[in-house]
Amino acid sequence: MINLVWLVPVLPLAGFLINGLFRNSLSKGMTGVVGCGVLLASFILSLLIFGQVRQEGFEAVTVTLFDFISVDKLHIPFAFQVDQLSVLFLLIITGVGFLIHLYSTSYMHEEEAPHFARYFSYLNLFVFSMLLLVLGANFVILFIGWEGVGLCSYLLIGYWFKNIEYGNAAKKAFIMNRIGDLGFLIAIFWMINQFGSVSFTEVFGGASGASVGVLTGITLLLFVGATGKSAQIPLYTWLPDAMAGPTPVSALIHAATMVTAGIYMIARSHVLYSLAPVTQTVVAVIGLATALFAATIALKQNDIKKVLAYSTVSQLGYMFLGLGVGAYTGAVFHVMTHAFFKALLFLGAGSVIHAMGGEQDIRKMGGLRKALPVTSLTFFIGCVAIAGIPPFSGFFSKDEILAAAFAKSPVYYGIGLFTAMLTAFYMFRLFATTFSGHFRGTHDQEHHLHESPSSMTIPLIVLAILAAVSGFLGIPEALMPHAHWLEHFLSPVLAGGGSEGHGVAEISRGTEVGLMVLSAALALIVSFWAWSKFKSKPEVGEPAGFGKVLANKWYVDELYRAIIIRPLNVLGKFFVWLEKWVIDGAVNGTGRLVQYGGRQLRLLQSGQVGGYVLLMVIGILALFLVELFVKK
Amino acid sequence: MNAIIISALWGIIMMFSGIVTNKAATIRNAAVLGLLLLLTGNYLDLIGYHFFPVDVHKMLFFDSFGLLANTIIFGATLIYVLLSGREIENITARIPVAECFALIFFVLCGVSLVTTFNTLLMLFLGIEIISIPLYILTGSDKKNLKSNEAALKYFLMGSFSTGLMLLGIALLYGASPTGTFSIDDLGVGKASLSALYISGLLLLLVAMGFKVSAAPFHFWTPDVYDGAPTVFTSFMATIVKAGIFIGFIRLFDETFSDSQARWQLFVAIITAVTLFIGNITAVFQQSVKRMLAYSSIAQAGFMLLALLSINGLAKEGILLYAAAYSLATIGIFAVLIKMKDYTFEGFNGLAKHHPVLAATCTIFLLSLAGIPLTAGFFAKYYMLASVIETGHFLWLVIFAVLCAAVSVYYYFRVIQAMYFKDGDAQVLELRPGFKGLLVVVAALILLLGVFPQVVLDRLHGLVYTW
Amino acid sequence: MPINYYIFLALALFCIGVAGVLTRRNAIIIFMCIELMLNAVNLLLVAFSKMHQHTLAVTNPNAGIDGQLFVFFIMVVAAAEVSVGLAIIVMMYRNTHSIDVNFLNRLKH
Amino acid sequence: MIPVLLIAIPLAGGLAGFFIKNAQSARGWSFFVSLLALVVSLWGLSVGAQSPLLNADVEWLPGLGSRFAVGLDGMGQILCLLTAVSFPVIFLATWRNEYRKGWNFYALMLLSQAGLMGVFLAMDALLFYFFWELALIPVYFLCSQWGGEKRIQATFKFFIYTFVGSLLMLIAIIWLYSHTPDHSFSIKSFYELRNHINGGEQLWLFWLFFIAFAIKMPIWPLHTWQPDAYEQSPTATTMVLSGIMVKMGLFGVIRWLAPVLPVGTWAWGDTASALCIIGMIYASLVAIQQDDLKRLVAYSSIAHIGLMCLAIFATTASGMQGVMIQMFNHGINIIGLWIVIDLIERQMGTRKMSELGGLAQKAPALAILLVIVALANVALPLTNAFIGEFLLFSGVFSSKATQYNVVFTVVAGISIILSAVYTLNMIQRVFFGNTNTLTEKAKDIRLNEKVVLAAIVVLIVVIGVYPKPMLNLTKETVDMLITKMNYKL
Repeated sequence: MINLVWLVPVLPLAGFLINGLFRNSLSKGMTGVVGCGVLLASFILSLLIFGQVRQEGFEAVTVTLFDFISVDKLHIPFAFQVDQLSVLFLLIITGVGFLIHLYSTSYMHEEEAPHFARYFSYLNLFVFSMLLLVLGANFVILFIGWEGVGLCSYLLIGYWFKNIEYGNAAKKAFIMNRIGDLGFLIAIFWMINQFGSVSFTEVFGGASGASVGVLTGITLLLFVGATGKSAQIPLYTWLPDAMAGPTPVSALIHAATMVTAGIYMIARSHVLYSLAPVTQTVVAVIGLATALFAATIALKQNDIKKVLAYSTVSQLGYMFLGLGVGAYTGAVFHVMTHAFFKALLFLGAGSVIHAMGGEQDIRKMGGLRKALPVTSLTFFIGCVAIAGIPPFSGFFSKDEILAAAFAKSPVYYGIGLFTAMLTAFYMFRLFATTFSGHFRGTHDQEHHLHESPSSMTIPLIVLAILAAVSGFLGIPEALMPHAHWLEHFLSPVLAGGGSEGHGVAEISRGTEVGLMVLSAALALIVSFWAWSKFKSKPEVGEPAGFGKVLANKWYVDELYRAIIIRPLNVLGKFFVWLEKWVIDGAVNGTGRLVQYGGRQLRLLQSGQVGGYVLLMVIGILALFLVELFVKK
Repeated sequence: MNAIIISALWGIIMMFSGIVTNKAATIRNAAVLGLLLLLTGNYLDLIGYHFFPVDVHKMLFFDSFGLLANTIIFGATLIYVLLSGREIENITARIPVAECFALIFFVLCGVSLVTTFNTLLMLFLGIEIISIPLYILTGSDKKNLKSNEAALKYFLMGSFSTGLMLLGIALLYGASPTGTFSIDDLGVGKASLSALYISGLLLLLVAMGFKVSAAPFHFWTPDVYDGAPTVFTSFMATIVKAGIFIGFIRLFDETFSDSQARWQLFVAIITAVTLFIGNITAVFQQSVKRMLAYSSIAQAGFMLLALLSINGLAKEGILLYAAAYSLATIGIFAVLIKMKDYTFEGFNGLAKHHPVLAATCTIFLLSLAGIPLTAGFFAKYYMLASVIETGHFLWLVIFAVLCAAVSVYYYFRVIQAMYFKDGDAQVLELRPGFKGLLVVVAALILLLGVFPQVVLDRLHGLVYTW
Repeated sequence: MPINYYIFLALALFCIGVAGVLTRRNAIIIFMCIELMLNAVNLLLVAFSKMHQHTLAVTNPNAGIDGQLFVFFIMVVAAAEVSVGLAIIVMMYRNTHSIDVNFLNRLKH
Repeated sequence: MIPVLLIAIPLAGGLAGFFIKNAQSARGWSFFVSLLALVVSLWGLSVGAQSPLLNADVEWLPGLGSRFAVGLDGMGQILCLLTAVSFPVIFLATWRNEYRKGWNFYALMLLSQAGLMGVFLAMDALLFYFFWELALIPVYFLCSQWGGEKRIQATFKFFIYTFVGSLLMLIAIIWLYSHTPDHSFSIKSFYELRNHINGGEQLWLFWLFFIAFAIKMPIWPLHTWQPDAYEQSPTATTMVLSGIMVKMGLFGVIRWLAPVLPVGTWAWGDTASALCIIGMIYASLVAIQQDDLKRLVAYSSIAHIGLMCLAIFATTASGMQGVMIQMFNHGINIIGLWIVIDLIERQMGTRKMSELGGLAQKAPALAILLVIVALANVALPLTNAFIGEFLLFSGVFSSKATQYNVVFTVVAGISIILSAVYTLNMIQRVFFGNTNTLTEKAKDIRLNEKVVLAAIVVLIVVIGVYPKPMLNLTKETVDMLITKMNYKL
């Protein structure tokens, strides 16, 4: 069964090829069936594999397909690695992926057949790349998937290619990812140079032998890659713009799976990170900063998807905080729960937008609870989960990270907690303004309001359930000993760097419980306050003062434009000038010089015999002078 | 010996053939016949059959180098006569054709003296026997003021250079230990390089440089080549120049080889100046004829490289260069004569109306520019190689190739005009034979360009044994 | 009398000739100056031949005879040049009614 | 045997082509001939590296110590395959272009192919120089006969520029020849030379060679002929120029410069590398500013070639492997780009991106194929270029020949990002957005173009997923080169 693991990514690939090549002949129905079918198939396959992996004492298996690159000493096989971590991600990707495919079949129904098929082929291609990313047994395969998902996100963000704005968003996403990828790539070269290999086993095996400096360098470069892919400071600005894509895409790529690739990669190479404390601090600080920063921005956003986007950035920051403080399991745990509730939220938002006929501004919504019961209920569950209110999933995962952060330093904890409260606040602001109060949209919008079809609501419900209960996979030691199934499950992979074990152990059980109660209580209070604050009188006007700064995302985009894009453009223009007038000018100048010389020299040919003879005589005298004065 | 006597005799015969008949065709055929005789006679000489067992008292020395040069030169003349011979009749002032051919043969006689001289006396006589008929040929278009002017300029400056040459010879004679003009004895060891010797050498260098139009003694060339009837320009620019060059090499190789270190610098300077002036000035010309005049100066600059580094490669090379250069230039001039308009514009669109002319012309030009696959490439290759072999004067080599790049500029102007510019080039009537012959010449150039062995094999053996 | 005197005299004559060629405009006079140059050379040759006779008499009796021979050749050639040259000048005169070389500038550049 | 055929077939075919006097049949004929050449080169791949069929050596100029020696080693295999593949593709892609006196056009194309083959096959320095020039002449005529309105000046500049370079190279070749003990031009005695000439001489000889090659590649700042030439040439010729001819420069460095003058190469390596890197960044930034598609691709090509040249001087096996495979990839990809541009120009009558837009709606197939080729141009994984650039960069990074390897890698890496910028700009400005009055009436591509582009795409993906055969092909060559280049006096 394990040896069939290659089928898991190949099935979506097949789906991509079928939908892509026959997009003009296939009917929408067929396309949908193919698109979802392959996903379902690989989900089932993943489940079977999971069944094998979860048995006790399972050893990681490497399935080599063929020899990809082999140059003198360097051998890079095209190989997959099956272990607990990758299988967990397999399940998340295929599972959530399938739900979102299902959801898409009706969400994208207005598209004409060829574009519908294009959409699904892109989506399948994405799943394929994502699976490569998590299955790869060495950094190169990982990188292939890494750039592959980047490409798919580019294609899907720019799916409605008629709109130049969307195109720009897609471009921005791709290029910012490229910047990160460069870091990743250099890290790979460094590994090749250092360990002579890129396969996980060999690199991690040799890690202990390498100097801290080298490891710090490599890990930092890898982290640069992660900041690009997982939208951390300074490379996060593409993610909010990426909301230009269809909502299911945002749910799948920009919430559930792709953006968590960075976390996966670092968790995967935690061995290196555990040996590079400097990098760990950097990761933690960057993560924390991003979490806080994004959360503040989310406070003032009025586009329903933008709010979710920034909350995604903020949650990702959380995960990096977890990685930074060594709570690898916690981070992965949060990845999972976040995948559930954030996908849920996005899909909910999608259903809202669907109902509102494409309207995304929450100020024009309100009171949708009556019209969209299922959506609003599931959305509410999502909000509760992300806000970290027990016993919903977000509480457990977030709390594990916070506990580990506290163990490292209370400052981390403090900021983390504050961020958590902000999260609760803006989530319930969003919920209240959207679903409660009275409707603020136009009349025909109100007229058209309707609950989405079952193919959309079913995924919502499933995800809602998952978001509600998945937290119980990781009940903290403090509450119930040996109930942390996930940690137990992942221990074979992550125990190597298992610093979270002692990380949590440092603080006494009492304090940990105390912290939990504190955070839970604060989350509850803040959520209720926000809900009551906005349900009756939502802020509809333009924000002013500091709110304006937040609404304009701290003017970061403007900053980048000013300090990076414009200078490069100026430089380019200067080079064009240089090309024309200096470099090429020199070339053409030589030609002109020769011509000019010709025009002048021919004047020697005066036509006068006397002149000629004179020049001859002068020449002779010159020769004699040379003979006299040049010593040989 | 055969060549000298046959050419002289045949010259006289031609002169009187004018009395027997005045049918141009007959006379021309007679000339062709004479040339064939010359070739065979010379060839027999080469392989050791001497018709005239005259004791020349070491005044001439018939080595294979000279005789081979003769062969090339006579062959070139034959092609020249076949290609453009009948143009002599079209010179505006109707001059008797017979005389012209007679003069051409006398020139050949002079050339064969210059290629085989063994005393300065013979060199002097040869040069004069070449020059004096040329004065006449230059002025043969009597009613044409340009022709007159060219003739007078050529004559005055030519005889001036003769004066210089004689002074040089006299000084060398004074310096010579044995009191003879024989170039074997003139060579004196570096120990006794008297002022007489050096100044004589310099004056000879100048005088010969004048004859091969090396700067700064080239000033007569553009005017004379421009003014003379094109058919004779072609003759002067190729055959005569090549012949004198052979003599030039011979003189400096035999006489001054042991004082090479002393005069190499002068030659280097002259070469550089020649290359520079020739190429740069050619760039801005409007008339193809005048451009070719300057290009002949530039080519002379390249041939001077052989003089700079007198060694086996140089001697092989100069012969190959003579052949390649003469063939290409004769071909170009043959086409040029057929053009109504000698300016570059005159060639516009030639390819459309006369593809054969254009194609052959292109090959000639490529050969002059020294592009591979044409004889010109190997000619230039030998010149460069010979200098590089000496190990000195690398700056001159680099300078030379840069000049070669410049030369591409003006040669390709013609190609561009023929192929890429629109226009209807006016051409005089063409005989099929003419086109055929052009093709043959072009083929010959390509043959030399791909398998120079056919000539070089002989050279290699001969030159090194000599 | 030492040979140098002859050399200086000949060179002086030669230079006068050159100067003439440079300064005069009349084709005939220029030509005469050239003849002067040739004669200077003749003088020099004869002088040298005598010198060689003196120095080399012991080894070979008729040494240096070539020099005097050469002189005759020069004379002959000069004569030939005269004939051609004058013909050209005459032809020129026919067409332009002038033999001033400074008017010879149709061909230039 | 095989090398001779590779040269002879296009040569004979081309010469015959002049006499067909009918564009249609000439086109068919030349297509057939190019296919024949392709078959032969595939045969050459099949016979195995040790086969005697792969070499030919006959008397040519005994007097000069030069022989007609041609041979196919790994690098020759790859480049000849590239040449052999490209020409049928080019003919097929430009099948519908009409040329005045077309038969001459096709004949000259074949002649240039013969010249290129010769360059890649020559095992004798003089022969190499011969073909080096011969490849140029037909291209000169092609460009200035059938090119754009400023064609004559542009082509002429190109010709003189390259001619100067090659003459300098000729001097160097003669100099080396005159220092070979056995007075021979054969590549073996040239490889022996490093024992006979000291470092000081190698220092200036290096530049005589490198200038020639740098002009051909081209390397900044000797590149200014290229954009004009590409812009003005007929697209078919542009494909030859950019797809194959620029490889002559790289090839020259690899075969005739680096192994022959190891000390010079090693001494000037950093300088040359610096030039390459400046060129990469410079060209990328200029490419971003371009509005004309042809110029954009021209500058991007400068950047890519710069990277390859950089990797040569890194003197590492992986880098050299990268160069080998990337020479092929770059040829394929850029030809693909030219085909697309040609299609657009023929339909819309313009290459200005500012006048285009929204083509994706009108020509989806074209859009998709272009996107794939463009992605290969930015070296996305699973495209052929990724393999190449990955090896190139890792070669540069792990270079022992310079102490600036990290700096080089990072700075050069920036060009990866920039390449993404201009490539995506191009895709967006040409294909995305709304149609305008011009692009309203655009139609999708016809079958033959679709086939060609599809073939290219297949090549791109296949090499990108399974590069092993290609890499094995050049293994011996690379090892030989590296050992020769690591020679120190």
